[in-house]
Amino acid sequence: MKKLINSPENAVNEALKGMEAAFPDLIKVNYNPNYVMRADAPVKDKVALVSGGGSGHEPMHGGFVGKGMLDAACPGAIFTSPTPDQMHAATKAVAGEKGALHIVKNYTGDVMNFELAAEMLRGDGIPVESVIIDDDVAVQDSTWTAGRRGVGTTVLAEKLCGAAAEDGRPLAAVRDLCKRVNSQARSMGMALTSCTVPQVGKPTFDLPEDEMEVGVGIHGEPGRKRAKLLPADEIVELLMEPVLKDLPFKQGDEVLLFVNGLGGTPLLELFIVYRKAAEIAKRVGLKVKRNLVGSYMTSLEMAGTSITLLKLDEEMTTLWDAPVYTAALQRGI
Amino acid sequence: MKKLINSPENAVNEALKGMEAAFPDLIKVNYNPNYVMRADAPVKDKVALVSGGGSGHEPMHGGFVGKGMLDAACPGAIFTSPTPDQMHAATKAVAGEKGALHIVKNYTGDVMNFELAAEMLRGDGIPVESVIIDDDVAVQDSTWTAGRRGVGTTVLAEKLCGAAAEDGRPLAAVRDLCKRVNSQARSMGMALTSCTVPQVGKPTFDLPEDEMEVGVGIHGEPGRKRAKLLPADEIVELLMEPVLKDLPFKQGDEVLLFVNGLGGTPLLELFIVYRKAAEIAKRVGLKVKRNLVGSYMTSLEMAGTSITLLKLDEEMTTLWDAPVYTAALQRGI
Amino acid sequence: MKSISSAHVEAWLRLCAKVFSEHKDDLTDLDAKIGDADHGVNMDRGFSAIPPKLEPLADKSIGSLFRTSALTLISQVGGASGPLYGTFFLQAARLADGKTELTLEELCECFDIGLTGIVNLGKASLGDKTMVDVLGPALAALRPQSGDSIETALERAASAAREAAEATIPMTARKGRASYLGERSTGHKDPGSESSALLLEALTETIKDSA
Amino acid sequence: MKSISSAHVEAWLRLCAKVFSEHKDDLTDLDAKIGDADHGVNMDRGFSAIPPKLEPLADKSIGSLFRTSALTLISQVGGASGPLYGTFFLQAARLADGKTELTLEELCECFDIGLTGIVNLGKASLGDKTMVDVLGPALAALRPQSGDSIETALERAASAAREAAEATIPMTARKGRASYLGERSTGHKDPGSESSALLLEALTETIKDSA
Ligand SMILES: Nc1ncnc2c1ncn2[C@@H]1O[C@H](COP(=O)(O)OP(=O)(O)O)[C@@H](O)[C@H]1O
Ligand SMILES: Nc1ncnc2c1ncn2[C@@H]1O[C@H](COP(=O)(O)OP(=O)(O)O)[C@@H](O)[C@H]1O
Ligand SMILES: [Mg+2]
Ligand SMILES: [Mg+2]
Ligand SMILES: [Mg+2]
Ligand SMILES: [Mg+2]
Repeated sequence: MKKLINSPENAVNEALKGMEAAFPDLIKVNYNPNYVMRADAPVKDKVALVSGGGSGHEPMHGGFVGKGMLDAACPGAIFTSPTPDQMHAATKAVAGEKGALHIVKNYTGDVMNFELAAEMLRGDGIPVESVIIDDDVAVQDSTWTAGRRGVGTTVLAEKLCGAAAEDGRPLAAVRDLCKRVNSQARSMGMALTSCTVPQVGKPTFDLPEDEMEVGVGIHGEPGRKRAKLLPADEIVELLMEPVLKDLPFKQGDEVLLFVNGLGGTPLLELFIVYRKAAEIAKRVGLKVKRNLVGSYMTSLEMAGTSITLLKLDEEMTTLWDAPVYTAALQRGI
Repeated sequence: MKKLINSPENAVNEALKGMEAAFPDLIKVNYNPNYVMRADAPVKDKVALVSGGGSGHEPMHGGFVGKGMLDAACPGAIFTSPTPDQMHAATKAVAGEKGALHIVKNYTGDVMNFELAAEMLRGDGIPVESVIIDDDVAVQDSTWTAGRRGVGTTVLAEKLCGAAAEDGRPLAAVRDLCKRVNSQARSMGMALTSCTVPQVGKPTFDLPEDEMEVGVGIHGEPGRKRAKLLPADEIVELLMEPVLKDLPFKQGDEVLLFVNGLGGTPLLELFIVYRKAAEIAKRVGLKVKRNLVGSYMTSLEMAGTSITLLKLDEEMTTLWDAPVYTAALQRGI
Repeated sequence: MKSISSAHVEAWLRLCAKVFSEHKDDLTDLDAKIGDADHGVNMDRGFSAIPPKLEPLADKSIGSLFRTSALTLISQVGGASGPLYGTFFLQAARLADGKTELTLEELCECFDIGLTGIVNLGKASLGDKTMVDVLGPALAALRPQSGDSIETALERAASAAREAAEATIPMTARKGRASYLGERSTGHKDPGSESSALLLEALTETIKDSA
Repeated sequence: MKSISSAHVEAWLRLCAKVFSEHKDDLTDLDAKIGDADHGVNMDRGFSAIPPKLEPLADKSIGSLFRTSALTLISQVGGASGPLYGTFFLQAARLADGKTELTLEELCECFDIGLTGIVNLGKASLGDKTMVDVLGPALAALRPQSGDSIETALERAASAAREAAEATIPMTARKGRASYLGERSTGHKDPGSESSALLLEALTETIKDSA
C-alpha cells in the first residue's frame, strides 16, 4: 500500500487537522465526536444543513461546509458511516430555531445512524428533517436490494439546498427542494481500478488490465457487472443510457450535467468524458444549461467516473448560480 | 493501460473539446494551432498573460484561463512543450497595446519554443516579455544541469501576475512581479507511483511497493533519488528541509504554503501533508498567511505531492486575494 | 449450570474484544468480496472499546453491562453493523436491568427482544443474507429442551450459528451493501453472519471454560 | 558519386519518416529511462509530417526541402528536439538555397552551420550527453579526405555517429531533461544521440541505395 499517511488509524483525524489548518476562516473542526462546521455557525435565521458519511470521499462532505452549502459535515471512518453521536453533536452545534435538514445517502449504515441521531435530536427538541438521496441507477430499486445508492446527486442537493437555506427558507421548503432534486436526478458510475482501504492495506478487488467494473458506487466495492474495457466514448454511452432511460427526460428539458471523477482519474480524462456526455445529451434533445466537472465525490484513489444528470427548473438554476464559499466549491464570494 | 480515452493521438484534442463545451462563457478554444483563450479576449488596456506547456498537467494551464489569471494557454502534446506557432497565434489573439507576458517553465523545450515564438511576435511588432520559472530545489542550479525546473510556483505566479495585469499595470511591472514571485518561491516534489503516457502505454518507470522517488518534476520522470517509502510526516520533513534551506526564509516571514497533488493522490492525503507542512513552517518561525491545497499541477495520474513555499509581501497578499474566475480557481466573482 | 452470571457476561464481552481483534482481517476480507472491506475493522473498533468502559462501572448488573456495550457499539462502530449490534444489546438490556443472573429462559428472552430490535431496524428477513440468518437459527437452537443445561443449549446454538453462517454462501443478498451486487453476491459468506457466529461461539466458550 | 541531388535529399527525408516510425518505441523507451518518454513520439510526429509537405512544393531545391522540413519540425514537434532539429535544417537551408546539387564540401558546410545553430540554441558542449555528442563527431568524420567519394565519407560519418551514440551511455547529462537526474543519468544512452545517429544512417543508406 502506497499512501501519504502515517497510519491507517490516524488518517482521518490527521486529514481533519490539515483541513482545519488550511481553512481557519471557513471551518471549525470538533474532535471526538468528529465533525466539521462553519466557522460562523450557528447562523441566525437559517435552516442548518448537516450531512455526513464515511471518509475517503473527499472533498465530500467536509469540503462542502461553508456559506451557501453545508453547516456541518460528519466524517466517519474510511467508507464507514459516522456514528449517531457525531450527527447529534454536529446538529446541536449548528442548528438554530429553524431546525436542521439531514442529507443522507442511501446506505443501510448511513440511514440507520442518521435515524438514531434524529431521534436523539427530537428528544432534545430540535426540529430535524431527513432526506435520503438514492440516485444510482446501477441498482434496482426493489425489495431485492437495499434500494438505490446515494451518489453524485448528493453534491448537487447540498449545493442547491445550501443556497435555499441561505435564502432563509423554512425547513419544510428546504426538505421538499431536496426531495425534488433527488427525484429529478440520476447517476451511474464505473471504475477502471479498485482502491485500497488503508486499514486493509491491499486493493478491495483485483481488476485485470483489460476489464472494468460497471455500476460501482463510492465505497471501492465491485460494480453490478464486470466488462471488457472500452474506449471512453463507448463507456460514456454505457453510463448515459440507463440514466437517460430511467428519468422521463423529455426533448427540450434543461439539465445539469455532472461528470465526477472517482479520485485517481485525471482531469484530462474527465473532460474527454464530459465532451461525449454533453454530445449525447444534445443528441437526445436535452439542453445542458449548467455543469460540474471534477473529482467531488471520490472513492479514495479509485480511477473511474460517474455521470449525474439533473433536470433543472428555473428555481434550481437560480439556486445553482447562487454564491457559495467552501473549501471545494467557490463562486461569487 | 487503463484510461478514459479513445486513442492516445486524440486525447489532448478531445479534452480541449470537453473544456470548451463545459465553459463556453469562460473560454474559447482554437484548434491547429491549439490554444485556450479567454472568451472576452483581447481585454482592453491590460497586459496579456500567456503560458503553456505539455499536456498532462491539468488543470494547468488551460484551467487557469479567465478573469484574473491567464489570457491564453498553449497545450502541447502530453509532456511535450507546445510549438512556437501555438504561442505565436495565441499571443496575437489576446494581446493588446500593452503587450504580453509569457510565463515559461524552465525546461529546455519550453524555453526554446517560447523563445522562437517571442522572436516571431517581435517581428510582428507585439511587445513581449518572458519570465522563466525555475523553483525546483530538487535540481541544482549549476552548469551541470539545464537549471532548476519550473514547478509549483508557476501556478502562484500565474495567479499573482493575473491579478496585477487585471489591475492595469504595465508590462514591465507585471514582468518584474513575476520575477520577484519566482525568486521568492521554492518547491520540491516526490512520487509514490509512476504514470503512464498514453502514447507509450506502460508506466514510465517501475517503482517497488516499498519505495518512492524523491525530487520528481511533473513529467512522470524519475526523481533525483529513490528511497524507502516513509510515513507521510517524514516525507514532508524531507521535502520541506531543502525548500527551507534554499530560500533565506527568516523567522517571522509571511508565506504562502501550496500543497499540490500530482494527479492520483486523494485530497485526504494532501490534507495530511498540509497539516505537517504547516506545522513545520510554524516550528521554524514562519507565518502561513495564505495557502492552496489541491491537485493543480499534475503529472497525469501519478500519485505524489509537491510542496511550494512563497515568501509573501503585502502586495502579493493583496494580489492573491484578488478575484479570479477560471475553470480551476474561482474566488470573488 | 442453570444460569449465567454478570461475571460470565463480562468475561464474554472481554473475549469478544479478543476474538474480533483476531478475526479482523478475515471479516474484512469477507466484506471486501461483497461489501466495502470494513466489517472486521468496524467490529474490532467497537468491541475493543467495550472492556475499558466496563472497568469503571459501579453497576455491574447484566443490564448495565449490555447497555454500556450497546452505547459503545453505537458510538464507535458506525456502518450498518454498529446500530444493528448496538440495538441488539440495547434491547436485551431492558430485560436484564438490575439482574446479576440470567436463566436459560431469560437469556432466550433477551436474545429474542434483541433480535426483534435488529429486524425492526434493518427490516431483513430470513434468507436476505445478513446476520439475521445466523441470529434467527441460533435463537431457535438456544430455546430450552427438556433437561437442558445452559452449556448444552449454548453449544447447540453455537453450532447452529456456525452452520447458518456457512449457509449464507449460496444466498443472494437482498439487504445491506451486498445487495447492490445482485447475483454477484452469491458464492460468498456474509460478513455479518460470520461475526454473529463468532459472538455465539465466544459466549459458548466462555460458559464452557467457567464450568 | 561526387555530389548529392535534390532527389537524394527528398528520398532521405522520406526514409527518415519511415525510420522514425519504426524506431518510435525504441527512442521513447530510451527517453523513459532518463527523460519523459516522448522522444520517439516526437520524432515520429515531426518526420511523418514532412513528406506530405514536400509533395506540393514547386521549388524542389535542396534549400527549399530543408526549409520546409525545418518549419514542419518546428511547428509539429515541440519539446527540445523540435526547435533543435528544426534549427539544424533552417540554418542548413540558408547555404542550400536554390541549389539542386551539393558537393561533399558543401554538404559539410550545411552540416556545420546547422550544428552551430543547435549549439547556439541549446548551449550544449561535447560530453553533455546530447545529440551534439553525435553530430559533432559525425561532422568531423564527414570532412573530405583525399580521394573520398561521398559514399565513403557518409559511411565514415554514419559509423562515427553510431559509435558516438553508444559513447553517450557512460556520460552524465548536463543539458536537457536528463540532467535533472544527475548521476542517475549515467548508464543510459541519450535518446537524442540515437535519433541523430539514425538520421546519419538514413542519409548514408539513401546515397548507397541510389549509387
Ligand atoms: N438491513 C440489514 N439487516 C440486518 N443486517 C444487515 C443489514 N444490512 C447489513 N447487515 C449486516 O451488516 C453487515 C455489514 O456490516 P459492516 O460492513 O460493518 O457495515 P457496512 O455495510 O455499512 O460497511 C452485513 O454483512 C450484514 O450481515
Ligand atoms: N540543450 C540541448 N542541446 C542539445 N540537445 C539537447 C539539449 N537538450 C536536450 N537535447 C536533446 O534532446 C533530446 C530530448 O528530446 P525530446 O525528448 O524530444 O524533448 P524533451 O526533452 O523536451 O522531452 C535529448 O535526448 C538530447 O539529445
Ligand atoms: Mg462500511
Ligand atoms: Mg517532452
Ligand atoms: Mg462493510
Ligand atoms: Mg522527452
